[in-house]
Amino acid sequence: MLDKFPMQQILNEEGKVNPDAGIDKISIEQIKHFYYLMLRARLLDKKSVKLQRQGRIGTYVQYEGQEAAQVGSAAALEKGDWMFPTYRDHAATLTFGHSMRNLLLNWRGRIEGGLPPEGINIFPPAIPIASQLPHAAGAAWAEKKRGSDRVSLVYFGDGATSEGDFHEGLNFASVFQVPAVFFNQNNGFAISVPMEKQMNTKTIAQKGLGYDMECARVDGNDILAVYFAVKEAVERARKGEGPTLLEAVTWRYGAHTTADDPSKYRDQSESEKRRETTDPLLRLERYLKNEGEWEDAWTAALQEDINKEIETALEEMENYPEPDMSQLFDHVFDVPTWTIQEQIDEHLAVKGRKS
Amino acid sequence: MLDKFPMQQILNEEGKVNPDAGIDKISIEQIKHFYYLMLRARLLDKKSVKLQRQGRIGTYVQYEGQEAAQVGSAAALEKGDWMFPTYRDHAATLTFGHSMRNLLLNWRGRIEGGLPPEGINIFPPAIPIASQLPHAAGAAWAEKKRGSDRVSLVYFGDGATSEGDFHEGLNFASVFQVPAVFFNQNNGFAISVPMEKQMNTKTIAQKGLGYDMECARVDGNDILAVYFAVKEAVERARKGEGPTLLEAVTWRYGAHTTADDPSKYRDQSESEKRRETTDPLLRLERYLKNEGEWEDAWTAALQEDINKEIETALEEMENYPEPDMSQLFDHVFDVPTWTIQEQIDEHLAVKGRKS
Amino acid sequence: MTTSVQMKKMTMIQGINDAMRTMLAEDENVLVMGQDVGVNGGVFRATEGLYEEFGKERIIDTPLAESGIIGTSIGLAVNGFKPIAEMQFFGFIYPAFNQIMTHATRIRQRSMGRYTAPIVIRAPYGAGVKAPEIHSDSVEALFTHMPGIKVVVPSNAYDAKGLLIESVNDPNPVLFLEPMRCYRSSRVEVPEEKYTIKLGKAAVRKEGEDISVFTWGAMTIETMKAVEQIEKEQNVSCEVIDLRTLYPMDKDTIAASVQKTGRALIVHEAPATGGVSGEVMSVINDTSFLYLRSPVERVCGFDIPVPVYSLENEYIPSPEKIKNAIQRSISF
Amino acid sequence: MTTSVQMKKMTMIQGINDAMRTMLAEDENVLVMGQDVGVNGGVFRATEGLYEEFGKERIIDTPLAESGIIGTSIGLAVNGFKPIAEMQFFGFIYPAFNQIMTHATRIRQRSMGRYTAPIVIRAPYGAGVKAPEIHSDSVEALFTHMPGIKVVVPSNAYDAKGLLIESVNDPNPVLFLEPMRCYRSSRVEVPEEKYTIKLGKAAVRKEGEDISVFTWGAMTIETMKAVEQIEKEQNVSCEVIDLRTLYPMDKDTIAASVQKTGRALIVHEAPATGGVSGEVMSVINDTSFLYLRSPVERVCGFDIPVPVYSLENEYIPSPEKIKNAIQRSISF
Ligand SMILES: Cc1ncc(C[n+]2csc(CCOP(=O)(O)OP(=O)(O)O)c2C)c(N)n1
Ligand SMILES: Cc1ncc(C[n+]2csc(CCOP(=O)(O)OP(=O)(O)O)c2C)c(N)n1
Ligand SMILES: [Mg+2]
Ligand SMILES: [Mg+2]
Repeated sequence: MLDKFPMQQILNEEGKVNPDAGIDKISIEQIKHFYYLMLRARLLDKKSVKLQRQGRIGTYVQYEGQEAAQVGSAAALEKGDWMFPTYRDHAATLTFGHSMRNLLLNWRGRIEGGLPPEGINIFPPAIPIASQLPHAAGAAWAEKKRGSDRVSLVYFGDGATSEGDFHEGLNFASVFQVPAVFFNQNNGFAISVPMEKQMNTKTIAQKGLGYDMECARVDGNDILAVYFAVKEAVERARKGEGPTLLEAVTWRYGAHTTADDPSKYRDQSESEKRRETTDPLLRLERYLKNEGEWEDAWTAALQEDINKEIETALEEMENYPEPDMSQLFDHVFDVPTWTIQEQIDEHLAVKGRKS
Repeated sequence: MLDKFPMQQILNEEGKVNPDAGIDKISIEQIKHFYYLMLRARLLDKKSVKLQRQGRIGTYVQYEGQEAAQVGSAAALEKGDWMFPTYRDHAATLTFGHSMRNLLLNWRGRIEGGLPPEGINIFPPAIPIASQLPHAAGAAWAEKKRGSDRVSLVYFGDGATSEGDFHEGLNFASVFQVPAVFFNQNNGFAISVPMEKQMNTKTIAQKGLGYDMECARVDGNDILAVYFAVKEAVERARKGEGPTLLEAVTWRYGAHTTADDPSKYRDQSESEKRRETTDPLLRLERYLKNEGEWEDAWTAALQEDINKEIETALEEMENYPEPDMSQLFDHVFDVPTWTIQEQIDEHLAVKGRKS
Repeated sequence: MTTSVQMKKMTMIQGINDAMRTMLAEDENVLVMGQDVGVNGGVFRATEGLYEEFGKERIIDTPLAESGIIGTSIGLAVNGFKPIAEMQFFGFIYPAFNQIMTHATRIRQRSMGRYTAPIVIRAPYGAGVKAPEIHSDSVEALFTHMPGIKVVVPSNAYDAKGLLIESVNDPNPVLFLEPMRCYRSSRVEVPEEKYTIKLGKAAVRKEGEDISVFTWGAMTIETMKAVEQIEKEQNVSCEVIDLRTLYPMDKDTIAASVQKTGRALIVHEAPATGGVSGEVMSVINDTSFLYLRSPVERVCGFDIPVPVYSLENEYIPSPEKIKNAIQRSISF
Repeated sequence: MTTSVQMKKMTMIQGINDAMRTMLAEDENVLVMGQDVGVNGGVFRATEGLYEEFGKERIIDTPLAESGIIGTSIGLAVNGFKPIAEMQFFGFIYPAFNQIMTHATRIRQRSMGRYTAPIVIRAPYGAGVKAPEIHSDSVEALFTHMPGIKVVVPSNAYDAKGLLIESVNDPNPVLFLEPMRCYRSSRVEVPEEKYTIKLGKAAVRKEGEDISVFTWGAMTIETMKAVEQIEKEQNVSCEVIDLRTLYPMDKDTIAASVQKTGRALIVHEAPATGGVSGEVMSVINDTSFLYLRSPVERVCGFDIPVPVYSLENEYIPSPEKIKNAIQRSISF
């Protein structure tokens, strides 16, 4: 199937553009903005890993290496659309308007971490693998029923394709022809389990064939390829032409999470090699240099801005008020049941704290 | 995809043979034996429907119309292979050596109904839809681990393809390349839900593409096409060449079960039309007549034999001893836990019956 | 001026149908979805006529996939709709367990109230209708232990209609269990118009002095039978309480009754170990310890899977066993 | 002649690893399967070294699909193998619920003993290790109510090894729950050779006279702490019983203890309503009603999902609450 699902690419490793790919549809400003967004995501990720090492946040889930896939796809959405991330997709949610402070709070085990600013439709990250796919189908279906042109974009990994909910989500979406884009980040591993043990196929895109769903495979480290593929899928969805399955082939440089040791299951020199070759930022840098659009002052300024933004968010995170007991009890039901109310009362009696 | 998965046929509706299909690989005796097996299955089914109307058995699940799919596939197995049926596959299990008496007992709500004679590897019919697919993959995997050449054959309907377990079963089978044949009977309906509402695809065979699994679509009312397709898949499995997904396109003439009223959701004249055209027995009859191999005395004798066999089984069923309380308790665990033992004691104290 | 309420004799399944019709007519965001609920009108005819009346956009025949049904219902619900999702039988809810346990019941808390999934999950349940294996499970205890969902079990048409309407109105997920044996076992007068019954309130089916019998669903049938018989046979007066909502349970009614009678019996169809009886017992323990004159009695299913139907009458708690338990309690 | 048993200090995770190694070496039909159990040695290192020692045919990295893992384990088990299947966290068992509830636990009964599925399902469980959402669930009550499966919860290395070996030997399905907080919380002397501990037998961790405290798993930590404190602070003597097996429960030990002390407290981490405490209470009610001097006390989790980790210490029953409950019971 590899031949049927060639990896769509616009920008190659040298930062050279595929002349047939229609890059003229996008302005240089937009491309530079993509660079900014990826840089922002990367710096936040690097900072977060440091924070974890310093014990200022808990276990953290890295996405370094997957910025093109996440940022490029998120950039193809419009406000009002729905996003369904996993635990690894904060480059996507950040791009789509999530609050940096809240993303950091998430790694402090704070419930606010799952909540985007009001008016931005992002689901809290799904922990049970693949369980978010039916949600995305359902939310998209609601939009279709209302006759709006809003769409759902849902993230999931290569490992997620093995779960029953992957299948049920895609089948519902295709049966009801809902405006959903199923965006797979194939980073080659589900924790330690490589794609070859996860499935017998060489592509994930081909799994769309079982649903007569539009499907394609893109170079997930090429932000332009990702952006255009998702844009096309999103437009199709908006026009009522049904769902799409996209496979973005990518790689996580680091561990599965900061609690994972990748040397147990793979040779990390592969990651080092990729940093020099397929890296999404480097590639855009090369492109911009090729185009004469790269200025050191520009990136330096970006870095400074971003670092400031991160520092501010970090400060906000660290000064954020302690969690309130009410978070435990108040939202399980709209109004606590009597059993919960008794438990609150008992608990407060012991704690002697205000609720 | 219809063009990629043409409906393989050997015997057309007129009982004419496709000259390229290699029918010479099978003797006329074997073909006549197929006719006998299908007739046996059909007469049992018709009798069972009558028994249900007479109140001599409970709700019954018909398979009339699906005899070629079930008998043809079961005939491709060898003793020692494993069969995983649903509630509708007693033509298959009967062919594979299940006891007719036990099949009838099943419709009396008897636990013995799920049990084939010793030495015949048939699982009790799976009630939760699609749950048997992973079992078949697991049992086949066990054979592979042991280095035997035994295979699993698992039955499921068009509706079953929507469940997560369909997907997980196929994925495990393909990842571990186990000797399993996934045999789908696409009878067009899952109770009232037609295939068009169940999936967005026109074939079920194409769902194998998502697993890089061998897959094909056959005329499920053509016993020769079914037999050869399953035989080929089984041989491939025996040789260690992995699993296969087969779609046998068929039709149930009757209701979903005797408790169902198909007129609520479809025009039953379609069934009447099909009895005259695509019927699996009629087709073989026409073939045998075309070949000059049909003798009325032969079928009459077959009918008589079969009717006798059915009468005997029926008598055995009706004279079968009442269910024993031990069936409730004795096999939940190898030895009843104390809670169960206390419950047995209390129960017997009330009932005053022997255990 | 008096308003006269139009009444109509209904079976429980008619009451359920009527409740859905009422809510579908009132709120265009209400959807009915599940296997065979549309064109076919449901395998028990619970949704009969709804497809014709409300059309295919609102009465939806879904693919055969319980996790998909609940999972998409969550997406629909968070995005403004009110799905009433049918599990064709309660024993087929298991494939949806993950979606219910980790999402439907948690999305409200997880989002601090921003997102909610007020789904009603309907499911026919229990033994006694000669259904095949798995179709007869009564595992309500799996859900009373699950934080974030209410569990409701009507036993007659009047309760069914009022409780189902209330469940649809409830802003939380509700599991609405329909004892199959009650579907057509009785006809009672039901108002034709909309009315509601509060969740969490038990119904005293019969007042009595000597023992409180707690039960719900189809077991109300056996219990009423047993109580009628034993009251004829002996000088004993039994109070029968149909809990109707299993979470949250009606603590006050339970306590008041046990404090009056001093004795308690719990009857349920599910296996004894780990059944909802344990929770009723806890409520009694917590509220009425000093009132108890004898140990709380239980008459429940065995710790075994509900058997195939030739043996299901052996499985289902019988009036005889209920009578014995009352006897044991009284003469302790 | 004396045989000297070689002992070794082990953490609980080492005891578990050792048990699997022992059984893998003894019986070539034993398999270990699950996500990341092979090359990676398990996310908690429970299967460390097994892949290297026994190879990829016996230590199997499966696809990420719990229903598939249990479903294929059933096929493997019926066809002669003995799978030890890992759920990466107990909160991820839900997608496999259908396979466990309708098949693993029923195939023996359904086939009148012809087919059996003696699978051991291992799962790390419980809160207190700052894991993300869903990872910390403790829903053992879902399985104690499920006919056809035994439920085991060790709290230390010695019990873990002996109970896990016994679970592998058991001809029935066993759910083997491993409190994550106990994985490395203590090191105890464990025989290097094979030994077993019978399922269904509780361990008296500490004898006492005034109250029986029943608990298991990680809650043994809080309970022992509370008991130590309160015995120092007051003139009270507590008996602490680690149930170890939750189904079947050790009725005799429970009864004997309550009949001695006259008071009972149950401590568990799972939500109170519908928790296993209800069943302990039933056992006490059934066996020791006349011995009880005060209502049975419970200290349990709240009726809410286990929270994200910033609040999990608020959720987990504290020694303080346990002490309060002991106090309440004693001074009733
Ligand atoms: C249902 C379920 N099973 C197991 C896990 C544990 N787990 C967390 S992440 C992960 C691997 C996921 O791999 P993939 O889908 O490829 O996404 P990635 O982490 O690579 O982004 C596993 C097994 C889980 N979260 N949910
Ligand atoms: C998990 C589950 N959900 C629902 C049902 C109820 N049910 C029984 S048969 C059936 C339709 C099955 O259709 P299909 O797979 O096409 O097989 P067929 O009956 O047509 O042979 C349904 C929904 C079930 N048995 N199991
Ligand atoms: Mg991955
Ligand atoms: Mg069908």
